[in-house]
Amino acid sequence: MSTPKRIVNALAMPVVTLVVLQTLCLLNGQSVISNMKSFDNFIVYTAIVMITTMALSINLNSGRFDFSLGSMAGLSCIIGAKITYGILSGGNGSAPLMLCISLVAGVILGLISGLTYCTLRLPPIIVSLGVTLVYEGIMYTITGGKYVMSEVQNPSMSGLTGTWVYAALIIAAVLAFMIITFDKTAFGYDYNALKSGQKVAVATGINEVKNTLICYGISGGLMGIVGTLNAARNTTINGGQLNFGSIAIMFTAFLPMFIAGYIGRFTNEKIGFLLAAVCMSLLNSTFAVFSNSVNATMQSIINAVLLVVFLIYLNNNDLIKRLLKA
Amino acid sequence: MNKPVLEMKNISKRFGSVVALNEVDLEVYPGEIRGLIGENGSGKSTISSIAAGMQKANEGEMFFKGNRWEPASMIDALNKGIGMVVQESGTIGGISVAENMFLAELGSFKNKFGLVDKNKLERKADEALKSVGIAGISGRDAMGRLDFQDRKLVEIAKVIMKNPDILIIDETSTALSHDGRQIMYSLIRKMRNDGKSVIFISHDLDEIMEVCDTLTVLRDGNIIRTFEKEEFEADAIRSSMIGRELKGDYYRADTECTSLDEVVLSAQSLNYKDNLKDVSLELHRGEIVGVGGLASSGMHDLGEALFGALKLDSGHVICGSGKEILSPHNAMGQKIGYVSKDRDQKSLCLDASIKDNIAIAGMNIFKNKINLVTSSGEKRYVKKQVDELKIKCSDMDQAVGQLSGGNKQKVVFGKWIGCGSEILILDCPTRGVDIGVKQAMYQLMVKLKNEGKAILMISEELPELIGMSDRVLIMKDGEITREFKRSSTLSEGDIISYMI
Amino acid sequence: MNKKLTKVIGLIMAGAMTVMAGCGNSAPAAQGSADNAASAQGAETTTQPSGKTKKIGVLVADVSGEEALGFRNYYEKYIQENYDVTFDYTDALASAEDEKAAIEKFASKGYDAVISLSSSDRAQQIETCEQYGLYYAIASGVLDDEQYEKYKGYEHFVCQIGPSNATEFEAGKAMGEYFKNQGVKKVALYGAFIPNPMHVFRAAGILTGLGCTYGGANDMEAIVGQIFQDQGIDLSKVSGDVELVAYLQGYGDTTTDELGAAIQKAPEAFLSVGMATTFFAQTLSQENIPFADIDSFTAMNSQSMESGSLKYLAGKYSSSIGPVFALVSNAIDGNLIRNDEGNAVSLNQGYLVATDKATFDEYFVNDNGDSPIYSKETLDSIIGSQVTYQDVKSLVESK
Amino acid sequence: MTDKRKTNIKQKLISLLPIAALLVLFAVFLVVVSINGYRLDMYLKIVFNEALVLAVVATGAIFIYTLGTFDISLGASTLFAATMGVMTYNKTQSLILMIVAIFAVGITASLLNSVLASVFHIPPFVTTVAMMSVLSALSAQIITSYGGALGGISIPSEVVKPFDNIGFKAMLLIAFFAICFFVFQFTKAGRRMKFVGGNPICAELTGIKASKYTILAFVMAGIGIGLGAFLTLCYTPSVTTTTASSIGMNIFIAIVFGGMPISGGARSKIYAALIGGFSYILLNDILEIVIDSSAAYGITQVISAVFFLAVVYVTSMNYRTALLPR
Repeated sequence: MSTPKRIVNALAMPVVTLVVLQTLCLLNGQSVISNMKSFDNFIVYTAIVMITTMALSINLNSGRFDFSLGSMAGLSCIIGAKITYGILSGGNGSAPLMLCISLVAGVILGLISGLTYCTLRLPPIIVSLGVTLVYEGIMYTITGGKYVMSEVQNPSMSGLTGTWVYAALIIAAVLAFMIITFDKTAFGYDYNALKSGQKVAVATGINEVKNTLICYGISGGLMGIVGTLNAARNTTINGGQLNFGSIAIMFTAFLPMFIAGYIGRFTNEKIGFLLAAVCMSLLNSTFAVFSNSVNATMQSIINAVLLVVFLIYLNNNDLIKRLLKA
Repeated sequence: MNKPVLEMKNISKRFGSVVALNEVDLEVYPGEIRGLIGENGSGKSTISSIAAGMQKANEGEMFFKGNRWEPASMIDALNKGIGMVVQESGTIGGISVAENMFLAELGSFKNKFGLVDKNKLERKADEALKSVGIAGISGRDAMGRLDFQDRKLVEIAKVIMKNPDILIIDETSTALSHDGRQIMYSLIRKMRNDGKSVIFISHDLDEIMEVCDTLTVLRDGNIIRTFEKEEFEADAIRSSMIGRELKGDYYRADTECTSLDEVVLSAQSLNYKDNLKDVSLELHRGEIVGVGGLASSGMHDLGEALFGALKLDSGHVICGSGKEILSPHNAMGQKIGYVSKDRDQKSLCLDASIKDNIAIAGMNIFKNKINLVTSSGEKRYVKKQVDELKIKCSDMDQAVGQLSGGNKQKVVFGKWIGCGSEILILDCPTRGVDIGVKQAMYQLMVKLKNEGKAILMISEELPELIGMSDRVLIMKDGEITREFKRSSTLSEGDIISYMI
Repeated sequence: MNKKLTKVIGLIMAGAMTVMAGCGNSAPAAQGSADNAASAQGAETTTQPSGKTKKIGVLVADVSGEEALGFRNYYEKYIQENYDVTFDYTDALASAEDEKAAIEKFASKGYDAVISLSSSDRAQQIETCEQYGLYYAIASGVLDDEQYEKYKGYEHFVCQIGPSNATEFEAGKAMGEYFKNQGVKKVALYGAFIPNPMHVFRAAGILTGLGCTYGGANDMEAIVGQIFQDQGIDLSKVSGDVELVAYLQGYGDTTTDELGAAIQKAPEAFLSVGMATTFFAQTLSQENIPFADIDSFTAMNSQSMESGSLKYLAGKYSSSIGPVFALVSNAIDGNLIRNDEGNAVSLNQGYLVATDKATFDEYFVNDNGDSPIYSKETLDSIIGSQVTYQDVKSLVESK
Repeated sequence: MTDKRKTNIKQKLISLLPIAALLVLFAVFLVVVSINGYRLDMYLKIVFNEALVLAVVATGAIFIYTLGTFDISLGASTLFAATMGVMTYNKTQSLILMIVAIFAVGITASLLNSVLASVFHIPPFVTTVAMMSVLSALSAQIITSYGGALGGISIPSEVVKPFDNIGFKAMLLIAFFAICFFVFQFTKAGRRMKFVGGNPICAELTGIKASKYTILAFVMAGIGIGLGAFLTLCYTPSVTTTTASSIGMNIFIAIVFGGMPISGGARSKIYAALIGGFSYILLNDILEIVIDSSAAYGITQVISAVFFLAVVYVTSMNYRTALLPR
């Protein structure tokens, strides 16, 4: 496939999404993104979706199902919020400090999760069930099951998501980090080798445990960022998510992950994540436009239906292509 | 001779309670091509993979060029002078050829920013491929796009480019065509000429006798005997491999082409992608039809197609009753059994017990009056197969994954014979099976033929095709190019030219 | 094998560590309550009416809301210190099954009574308590009339004391009127957890107070009925002088975006039927949008009032659940008070409104620390074997 | 040979471990309850009621897990079935029709999953994610629309009162378990499902139609859902939006706790859900009694998760590989 054709193919998805949704909104007399405020929201949400999807994909691509993403996001940003508040009491620089601490906490939580997996050598899905419960439990214990509010309600935090600039910087930084780490470093090459040929790669001498730990660490760190962004956006963190209350966040990442997989056929997979997140964020902005007529129930039904429809298209598209080729 | 380049002393290796190697000593000298031969599970792959750093011995010590030899991994061993081309695929499909060749050592391609220099990587790979004499493959290519033979060649290049002192080749030639083999043989000769050593592992006695200077026979984790070139003699080697004289016939005793008239299965103009082109054949009651060719000839697809497991582009598979076979479900209904070449992936459920694996196809036979599957009926049914086929196991609840290759294959046979299959499609039935079991399989096939069953045997080994078949069909590029009738004068030389 | 052993030991150690960590974490809490107990003993050594410590289970669905926290503090800190009683709070109960299981556990632990702040299935709660002989009282919200009629004769159903639905409606209406009189033209409305009845009545009240009609109707019954039907408020059905520019409800993934969308429509005030401080105070004060809420007098709301973003608060004080305790306590001691018809007590509590810091502080400070509105002295007047329905009624209605 | 036999005996012993865990937990439970002077008879009843619905739905779900896939919509399906049951009763005043409706809806919802999966070639897991959102959203819509001021919908408690006794429920549980056991152990279908889970390719080449058994498995799960929904209604005759919400993920825990690998296949055990479900509930109740503080819900969850991982670790001791499992 030629480069221009690739670009066209890669951009097709977000462009079509934009056109369809914009048309819908115009019929309602509005625009998907009508002013600066909604643009800010759009970029922030894009960042959240993109990073969550990346965190999910890192392990899922290697066949490791991780239910603990949501609990890592929650716990890491609660730790970040508590420590930051302890140091700055909500003063200037709270947001960047919290972002850093949550990131580090996320990495550590990810590493613990990965270490548990590598030590127990149980199927990752089972380990992640246990880890999720543990992290939720710790979260509950720290917060007493309450919303964390005063720690994250300060001008610095609301500044973080109050403008598109920081979210855009975060997107750029994460994207650059992911592309460099997974496409350019020896770790990334080893990751790809392990992903498609675990047995051979291990026999040849790639250190699987080390590679896996790094994956979990990165995934956790990304969720730390997501947690902070969500905390700033929602102005609260829910500390009382016992009994798998935290896993919902990963389900929202499925649709963008499949979209990213599709776009990734034509371009770098990580760019695919960004473009998929843009699609999801456009949809989200549209929901905001229609918030008076489309309630949360409808939204979740629409999301679910889109997921199924897209997968039907994706899987049967392959089938059709295969039939045509023959 | 001079000092050995590799000394292995008192090497023991256990997998759980299974002793794979029992205090084995092995010495390899410079300029020597050493063959390792033995039945499955004899320990030949284990000992060579220990030398190559793929796994660690429980006991014993090794010396390489006079120094203690403790490789950390395969790549470590390779960099220090011992490289191995492994039996199963040693390459990864999802990444490029260059990445495969430098797997686990991409750290050495870092540029000044600490990132992997892709151009340098691909350049190095291209150079290495060229120097080994492999044309038509570039380091940039996606490994997944290459066929099996090219993958194997990449693997060989990967080892050779490190210029190892000892090259270990484990069961590789079966994957290679004539050309591929020539590349490999010339590399082996070059190694010898350079004063380096080769450890060559193969099931193919003829090949190993031709290639090697010395030949070490292993059995049950022990070294039985080492033959020098002048002592090479097929029967002696065989009997030391199995630890007894082979009694009775190896292949079929008769040389007549015999079968009944009744056609039990016919293929009519089968087309499937590029792999099957207008293939037609007939299989008769009491007949063994052999299908030979290169791995890529389409013959393996033919096996699946006859069993209804492929969605054909056109053509029909009709069985004796006149019914068309459209799915494996249909095929089973018509008493057809299929033994896949890819035994572990396609013919067995490794986690499941011997009992489960054999019983799964025969439930209609041992079910009770009200259609229920009872444990007693099942046990009786399975025990019969285990006894008749002499499957070696602790009990029938043992997981199939724990069995040796030969016994696994017996389980597959038991599954299909037990349920009363009248037609057996056997794809490489003796692949990875040791001589003792092989002989038993051949005798079983003769017995089945005499009972009036029809067998279609697909094989990459010409001797067994010639030795067993009433008719041999040769395939090339998806077409049947020639048919040979059974005769005492039929030789490999007659056939090979139609394959390549 | 040895390796496996090491791992098992490691696991056990890890388990032990968690337990220890857990203890470490709960230790300060335990210490705290010990302190409390000590100070309680110091302050109060006289009143120990019956020998046995009363055990009361509290059903809660919300463990994090401002109001819920206030209630909890009052019971666990104040009442527990001053009376010989222990309160056992449940975890956040998610469903009717959870409520029933919790009651059964209270029963098998030999508890005396259950006070309910959880409303998944109140009928079920009453029936279960009746079955196990536990006294039962409702401290937040009230049964709807039909249910009250059905259960009022149950022997163990002690009382329900709280704002009636009509009171909820009036509270909303007062808020609406306040803003209408301020000359506000464009407002946004947060319906909290509609179709939670409490929130529906408040929302209907706000609409009425703003002088709006809903689907052409302007009386409580009709508006409430339609809101239940619509599962929320349909902006297209609202008409009146004051424009309702945005409406949102619930709290979830999309709330932040909905709030953003609402803010973009530049409302002059953001009216909420509950929980606004918890969820939106930060954003609203950032955007300089004044807001109003029906909540309770707590520190968090005090901050918002001080910063000037919270303009109007209709609230319950945290000690408003004091009389419920008093009645339950009496019932346990054998004085089961019934109303004039001989049924379970059902009393209405009103809201206090603060529109400036001074008023707010008056209620807030009054209800905090050592002298809550329902202080020990006040409660003691309705605790005892001689207390009658009239005593309780007049006290509750006076506050 | 004797060594192999030893290994086999050891394996058998380890496979009995989940049962041992259940017995130990039960003993500890008895001790803990009596030490605290709580009423044992009532507490036993509570445990039974708590574990019952979980065990029933999870036992039905074993068939799905056996096939090597999993379903996270089971909690939502149970909610939806119960919702439709209540609606039916309130429309028709007929207990029979209500029961018919519950089972019909349970089976249909479950079937829809399998049909989407097998007709459109979507991984069953993804369809269940979508199904979960749709069913819970639909139920919420129905419950809040009709529940109005009560916040939930209900049938008169007299209707199901006769069924709310341990004897009847235990009978239903035993009957359902017996049916499942029978199908699993004594029919060709049961055997084939295990085989499909163990190696789907080999199963296909043994003439087993995987799609047929996928559908059958989901039907069995559907029956479990129906029964679970009915039992939920017997316990509390009302349905709120959160009814059955806790069982969704606990099914995973129950099945794994009961000693079955999450990947299904040959080592699937029909009794895993029953054992695991009761063990898990006992464990949680023990911890709840021992750590008797309402601030401790987080800690309780952490300990129970660690215990869960430890038991699963020991049970799967025999199946370690050099590679990290996926």
